[in-house]
Amino acid sequence: MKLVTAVIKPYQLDAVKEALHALGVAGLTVSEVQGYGRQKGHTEVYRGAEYTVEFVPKIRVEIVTDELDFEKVVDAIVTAARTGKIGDGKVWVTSVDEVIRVRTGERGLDAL
Amino acid sequence: MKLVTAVIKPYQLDAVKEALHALGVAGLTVSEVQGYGRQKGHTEVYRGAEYTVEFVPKIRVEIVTDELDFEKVVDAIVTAARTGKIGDGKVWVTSVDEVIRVRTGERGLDAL
Amino acid sequence: MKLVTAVIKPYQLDAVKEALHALGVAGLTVSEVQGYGRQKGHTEVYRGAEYTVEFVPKIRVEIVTDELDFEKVVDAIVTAARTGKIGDGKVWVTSVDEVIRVRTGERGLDAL
Amino acid sequence: MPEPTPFNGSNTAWLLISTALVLLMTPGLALFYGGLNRSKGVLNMMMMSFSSIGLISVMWLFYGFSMSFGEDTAGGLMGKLSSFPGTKTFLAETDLWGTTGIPVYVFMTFQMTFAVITVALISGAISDRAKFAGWLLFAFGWATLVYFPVAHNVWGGGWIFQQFHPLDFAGGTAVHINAGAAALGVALVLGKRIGWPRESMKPHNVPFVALGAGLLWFGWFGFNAGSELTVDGVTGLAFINTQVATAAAVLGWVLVEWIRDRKPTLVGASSGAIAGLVAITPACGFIDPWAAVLLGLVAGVVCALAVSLKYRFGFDDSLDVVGVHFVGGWIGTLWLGFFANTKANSAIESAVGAQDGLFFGGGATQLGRQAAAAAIVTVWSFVIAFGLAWIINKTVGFRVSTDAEVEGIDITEHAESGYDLHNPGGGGGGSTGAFALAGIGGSASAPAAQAPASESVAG
Amino acid sequence: MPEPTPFNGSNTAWLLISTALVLLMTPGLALFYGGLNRSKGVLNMMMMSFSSIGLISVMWLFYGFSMSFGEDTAGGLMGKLSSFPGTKTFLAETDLWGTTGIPVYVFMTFQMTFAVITVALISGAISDRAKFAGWLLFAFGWATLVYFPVAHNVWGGGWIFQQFHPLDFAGGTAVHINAGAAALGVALVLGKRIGWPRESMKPHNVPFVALGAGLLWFGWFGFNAGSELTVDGVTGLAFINTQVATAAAVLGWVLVEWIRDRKPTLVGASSGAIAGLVAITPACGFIDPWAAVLLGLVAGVVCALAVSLKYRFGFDDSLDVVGVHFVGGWIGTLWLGFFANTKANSAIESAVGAQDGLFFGGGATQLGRQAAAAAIVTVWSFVIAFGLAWIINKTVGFRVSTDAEVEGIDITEHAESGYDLHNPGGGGGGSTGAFALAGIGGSASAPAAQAPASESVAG
Amino acid sequence: MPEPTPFNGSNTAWLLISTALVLLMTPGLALFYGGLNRSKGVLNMMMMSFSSIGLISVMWLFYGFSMSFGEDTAGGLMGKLSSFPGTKTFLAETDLWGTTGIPVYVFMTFQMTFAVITVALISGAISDRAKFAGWLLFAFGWATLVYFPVAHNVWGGGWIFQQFHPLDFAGGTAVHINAGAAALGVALVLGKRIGWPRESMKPHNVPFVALGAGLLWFGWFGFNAGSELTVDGVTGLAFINTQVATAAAVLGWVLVEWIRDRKPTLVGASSGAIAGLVAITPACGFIDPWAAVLLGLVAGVVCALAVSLKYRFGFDDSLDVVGVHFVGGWIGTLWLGFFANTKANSAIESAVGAQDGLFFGGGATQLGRQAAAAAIVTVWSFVIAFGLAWIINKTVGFRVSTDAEVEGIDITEHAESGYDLHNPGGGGGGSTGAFALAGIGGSASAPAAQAPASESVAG
Ligand SMILES: Nc1ncnc2c1ncn2[C@@H]1O[C@H](COP(=O)(O)OP(=O)(O)O)[C@@H](O)[C@H]1O
Ligand SMILES: Nc1ncnc2c1ncn2[C@@H]1O[C@H](COP(=O)(O)OP(=O)(O)O)[C@@H](O)[C@H]1O
Ligand SMILES: Nc1ncnc2c1ncn2[C@@H]1O[C@H](COP(=O)(O)OP(=O)(O)O)[C@@H](O)[C@H]1O
Repeated sequence: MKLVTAVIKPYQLDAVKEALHALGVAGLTVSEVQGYGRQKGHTEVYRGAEYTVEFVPKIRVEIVTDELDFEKVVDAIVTAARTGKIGDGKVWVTSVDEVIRVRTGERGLDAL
Repeated sequence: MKLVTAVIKPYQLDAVKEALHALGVAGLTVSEVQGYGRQKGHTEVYRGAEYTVEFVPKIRVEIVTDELDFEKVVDAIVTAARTGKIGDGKVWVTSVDEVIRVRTGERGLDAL
Repeated sequence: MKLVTAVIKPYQLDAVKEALHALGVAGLTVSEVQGYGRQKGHTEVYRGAEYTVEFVPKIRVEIVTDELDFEKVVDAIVTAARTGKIGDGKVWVTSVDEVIRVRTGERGLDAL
Repeated sequence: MPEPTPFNGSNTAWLLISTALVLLMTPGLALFYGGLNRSKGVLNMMMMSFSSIGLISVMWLFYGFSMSFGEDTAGGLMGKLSSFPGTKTFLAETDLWGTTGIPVYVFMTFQMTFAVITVALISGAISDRAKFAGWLLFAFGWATLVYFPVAHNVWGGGWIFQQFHPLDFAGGTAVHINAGAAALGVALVLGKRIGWPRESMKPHNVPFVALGAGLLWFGWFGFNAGSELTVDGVTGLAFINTQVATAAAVLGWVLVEWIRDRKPTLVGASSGAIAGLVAITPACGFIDPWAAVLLGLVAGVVCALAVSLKYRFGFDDSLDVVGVHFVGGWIGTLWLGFFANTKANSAIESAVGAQDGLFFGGGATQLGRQAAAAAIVTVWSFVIAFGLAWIINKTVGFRVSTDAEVEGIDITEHAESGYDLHNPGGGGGGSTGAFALAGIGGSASAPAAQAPASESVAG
Repeated sequence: MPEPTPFNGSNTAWLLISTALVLLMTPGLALFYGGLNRSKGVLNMMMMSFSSIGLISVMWLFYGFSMSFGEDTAGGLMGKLSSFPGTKTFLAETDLWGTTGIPVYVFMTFQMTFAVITVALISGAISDRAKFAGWLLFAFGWATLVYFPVAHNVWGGGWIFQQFHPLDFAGGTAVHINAGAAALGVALVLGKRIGWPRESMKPHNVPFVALGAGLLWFGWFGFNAGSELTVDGVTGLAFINTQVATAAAVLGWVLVEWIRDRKPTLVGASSGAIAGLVAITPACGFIDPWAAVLLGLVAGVVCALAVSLKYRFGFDDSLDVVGVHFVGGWIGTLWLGFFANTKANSAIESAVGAQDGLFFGGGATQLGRQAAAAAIVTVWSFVIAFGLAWIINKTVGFRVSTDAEVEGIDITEHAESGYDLHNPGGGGGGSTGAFALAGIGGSASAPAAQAPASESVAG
Repeated sequence: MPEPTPFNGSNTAWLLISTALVLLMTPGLALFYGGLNRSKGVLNMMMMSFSSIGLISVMWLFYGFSMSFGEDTAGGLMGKLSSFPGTKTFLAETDLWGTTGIPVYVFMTFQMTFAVITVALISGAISDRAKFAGWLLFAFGWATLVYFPVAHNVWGGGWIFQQFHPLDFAGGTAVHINAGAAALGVALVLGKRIGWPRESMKPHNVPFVALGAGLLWFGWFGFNAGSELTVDGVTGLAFINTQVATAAAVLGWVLVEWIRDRKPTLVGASSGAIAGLVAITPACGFIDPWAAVLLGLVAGVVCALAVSLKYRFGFDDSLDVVGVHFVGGWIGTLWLGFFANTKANSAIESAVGAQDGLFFGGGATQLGRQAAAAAIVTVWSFVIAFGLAWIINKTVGFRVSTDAEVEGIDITEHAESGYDLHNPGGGGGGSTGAFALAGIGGSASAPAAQAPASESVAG
């Protein structure tokens, strides 16, 4: 089993969700994060003082999926999340030893 | 070492915490996430327009634990988090290469 | 490739960011979490009732880095995040199978 | 009603602005209660106040005012409905209220705002669990069966007034004891919130609590000093007493917290202000400023202790309507039995037919009368409130389902939620949070769907 | 102007406080609009209101008041600029307004606050996408070309007044229809927000919406009852009508939601209040209370339905200025054609030269006049607003870039963001969120850099 | 004091409402300051304002009013304590203030609210780091040793008044310069916040800042126009000047931001409003409207620049009390030396014994007097504030520990936190955040523990 983690631009989430839906991905978990990288933040002023905000709001999407599909999932995300501008984000994949559905206790693929 | 990640219903967190406490789990880290899956969100209205909110608030619990105990941890979580209703969540387990306690620099089991 | 995850005290984030910058880490992702462990929370009162707040605000830092550098990254974080007081946090390392830069589709080291 | 006197411009101007001030108190209360509540029920909490403004105002125009201030009927238990029919217009030169020189409509609106907030006060006891339809039924019934007649009995020259000549300058008995007793009744019927008292149910927005208290304080000057109806020395007395008693009550409440909890809180300071305002309400025009300071101090201290009673007795008076309004109302009402002073305000004897308090040589008579009137109102309000709530609960249902309560009443009863500033400050960095930017607040439905593309000149 | 009458203290006191009340309405509106808006544009929304206060007040002093209330010129289309030059001082005993006994400056300031809020009202239609510089230009131009002259035509005894003798007690035509028509024009020019109507653009802070509505309601008493200028029976009538019509409108709007959406909302209750206040504005001093209740109910129901029109026709009137102010203004204006009643207020005939409404034996004459006046103002305002916006957009530019709109207008136009309480309650636990504690809200620049270490006695 | 005149209804009504308006300013200030502050100290910030209301009001009743407005003593440095003992009652027909026809208690309460807010203003300089006990001691000491006597010197006919006949209509010297100088003193003693100025310490809730500014603006009409005490032409002048000067100041401040930072901000607009209100305060009843506009513009521009001084000199005047109140107060005070105009208000000469300003043929005399009076108050206030703070810090301690400051003063000093709307909008989706739903805001203690199960009729 694999865990696909994607850090994307907030505005792209809708597109990514659609793409995964099309792939038949049953579920996913998202959370808010702040990114730091090539994409620079912005500047704010407060009574004459300037502040540079280095962190950029991003959305982290996590999907547990099986060995075979994960490449499809990755491609779907990368395509849907791409705007071509700096800051589009990263996707990384890690191995999952086991996954359980709390409601039923089912394990492995049945839990997805 | 293993990392047990659980996405559960917010209201179940207390129960899960108690269960883990009983197991002697020394620490854990929680964060807020939004889930998407079989459980549907809800509908809101604003001046005659209806909005379907697909994402459901969930809590993510992360516990780093050792090879041997992790099954106990998983079972404790699954039992405590279960309400039997759709949306109870998922638990997944990944392998951890190394863990360090910042304060002391201790590594491995001593770091937990 | 490795994923280094660190749970640290919020006030130490600046120091950690500097340290990683010095190491030439190109990017990272942070998120807000609540920690539970040896460090106890605090107490609040509301109209005569006392509430013990067990969870402590922490920052989670995630860095995807390559096999070779990750030890340096870990050390840098541990050193920068340390205050010597209980609650300094944990750092753990997991293996990453693949990483992709959304904007370009580059994979592996080039994606960082 | 007494014979008419000529129209008086400054009295009228003062009562007009006082009316606006009292009207503002209900949104202020909504904010105060809303902030004290958990975030998942803030809208329902505020909605109960806003709906009172809507419902009670209309009821008042059509029959409430007549029931409260019409000519005696039913042995003084209420006023004649035919006295001021809402369909008739009162704009003649001679349509002035008593000897004040104020148009009837101005007095009618002033009193309207009192009816509105008294009902709204009750809602604080039943946060996060009351069906909105149930609340509206309750508001309608309680106002009709309790507030309107009680106001007649205390202020409209009704039975209680004739029997006991109680002193109640601006509503210690008619408003606060009345609402507090009702709050207890309905809270008992609805029962405790799930998880109470084990779980933390802390205020979700303390600045709102403080701002709400500030707006209430501001509006209360209209409530108290306005109740003199005319502009004169007593108006000034009522005004300064309101200010100093409230200030002292803030100190009193904070002091208790400091000693008991080792920490003075802003919620405490705000609550102390309300306690002081409540306690001075019946007394503001009848006692000396130094006695007002003392009263405020006592009210602040006692109410700070009283709000813990609900834990001892195990009733979930969620936002402490009983501990603050019921207890504070009683303190102020009895205080007059000790400190009422005809030298400060001769109307005590001339208009109300009451007497000096115990400490001013009047003996215990007035104290007894105050207690009697307050006790009658307490029972009257509690019994009917409890009965009404019980019937509503057994019929249309008054309490929401457990699932609804866990998910949050704002979503389940009102299909909306208080805030959508998800992760404001996006990492303290100031930009709005990722989720908000992601616009995943759901996607619009039908109305949107049927919307054809419109030409945008700018696009 | 009519011959002067002696200074009147209570009239002046009443108009002074009424002026303060109306001034408060604009910050109240800023809060109402700000709360209805998405969090990423709340500051821009509020900034449009605050800038109106700044800009319009100064314009009013120097030439706006003269254009609106100066002697007829240009055939009554506007007032003479030389009538009240801002550089001249009007403090003589005799510098009183008409027969009110009120100093000119007091009346001037009272009317100033009307001009301010009328302009601010428009901003609700163009949230999240208007360049701030464009807004200022628009405000300047529209006030000069539309509001000032229209006010003269409706209230200053100008051409429309002479032609149609329309009844507009406090501004249904001059303020709400006027602002609503302008809102439609500028919204059409600016086009839709990105993602509208597909995406959810729900209010980000509903308690703000409710508090804003509460402050508006409070201030509106000055707006409506103050418009009588003097203190008398009609002032009381205008006051009670404002209260009961608004209350009824709350019920009306909530009722529609309950039936249509099965859920009554706080945003609905707040919007209903505004709809009621808008509708009663032109009528408050000219109809009976029972007719006011009816008017409020109708306005609440109709406006609740009208706000969906934008989806059908596909124009993004973001915060429903058209659905509430334009529609509500028309309802109240026409209502007078049916319910205006000289028995309630003889000034209808004596001062305005208007007639009883259809239901009071006056025939359809007044109804026609009301419609004519409202129609002229609608066209006048819409055409100029559309033209002005179009020119501004083609020249300096009125709409922000797509990237800026996506990132959020607060950041891109104002370099600030509404909130930095990232994860308040840190896990419900109360401490401030990790990011806020981390102080990663950016690091200060230059000014900080050049700061030498200061000695701290405490340090 | 002058011989009594008969009671005056409209003057009294106006001063009563003005008093309520000024009282509202302190909660407004709490919101303004609270919003400007970081979220982890918002409650402490507001608590400092609310505690001033509580503490100073009571002090004022018992001896403050006598010290400020009692008969001269100590060579005019203060008033006799025996003049208006708090235990005596002043309700006789003849207990009117001077020639105003206003009851003593009304004037006493009006001035009470001035004392309250002046003390509260200081708190903005020491956010996030002052022990609450230390603050209370400071408030008590500074009010007694500085505000009360200074008010006597400037308004109570005391020594400074006799020496210099300074013009200060509503408190440029007595309130704003006074509070600003004290703020500098206490800020120097307490030292900088940890991380200042390197770290971002941006406002945590800008809508609160704007709303606070709006409430202050509203209340300020009572502060300024109320200071005429009576209702007449000058009241109207003070009112319009307050409005137009403030409006111009908003434009001025925003203009500076636009040019310097290329971005106009809402915090800037709000700050500009305060700067304008401060500057017009001493001048509002003594200059012409066009001069008021000019004054506002200047104040807006200068204060916008002045708030950067703290970075240059390295003192942490956290919320810019010095940059806005001290600087703005001086501007308005000196402005009178140039623009004071007896034609606008003859009282300048008749009542104050002052002269026309430089530009009105009065020469430099008045300018010198204004400067002298302001300078004396500056030194008086700064020296005592610095000394008091220093002593408090060395004895009971005035600054919190470093750990406490890092964790957040709300938690450590008040055991509460501003917000518990953790992740409001749950992913923009509207439901309350997961943590809030999880109810992990801690579990209740003792009181809860001892609570027996109560019967719930509904359960
Ligand atoms: N090494 C890394 N580890 C974890 N997250 C990273 C890393 N590098 C970048 N990110 C995340 O990816 C986001 C986009 O990266 P950035 O360098 O800004 O643009 P791009 O990926 O297009 O070059 C960052 O905001 C951050 O959240
Ligand atoms: N494939 C997945 N990857 C990551 N998280 C998932 C996945 N499927 C479900 N989840 C998470 O689990 C939660 C519950 O899943 P859901 O399908 O709604 O109910 P159930 O698990 O009872 O069938 C979701 O809200 C989501 O947060
Ligand atoms: N087993 C664990 N799994 C995941 N996170 C943990 C674990 N133990 C501790 N943590 C995190 O580390 C933080 C610090 O741990 P704590 O025991 O309080 O202090 P220390 O690490 O200095 O002993 C906790 O707040 C929690 O977020």
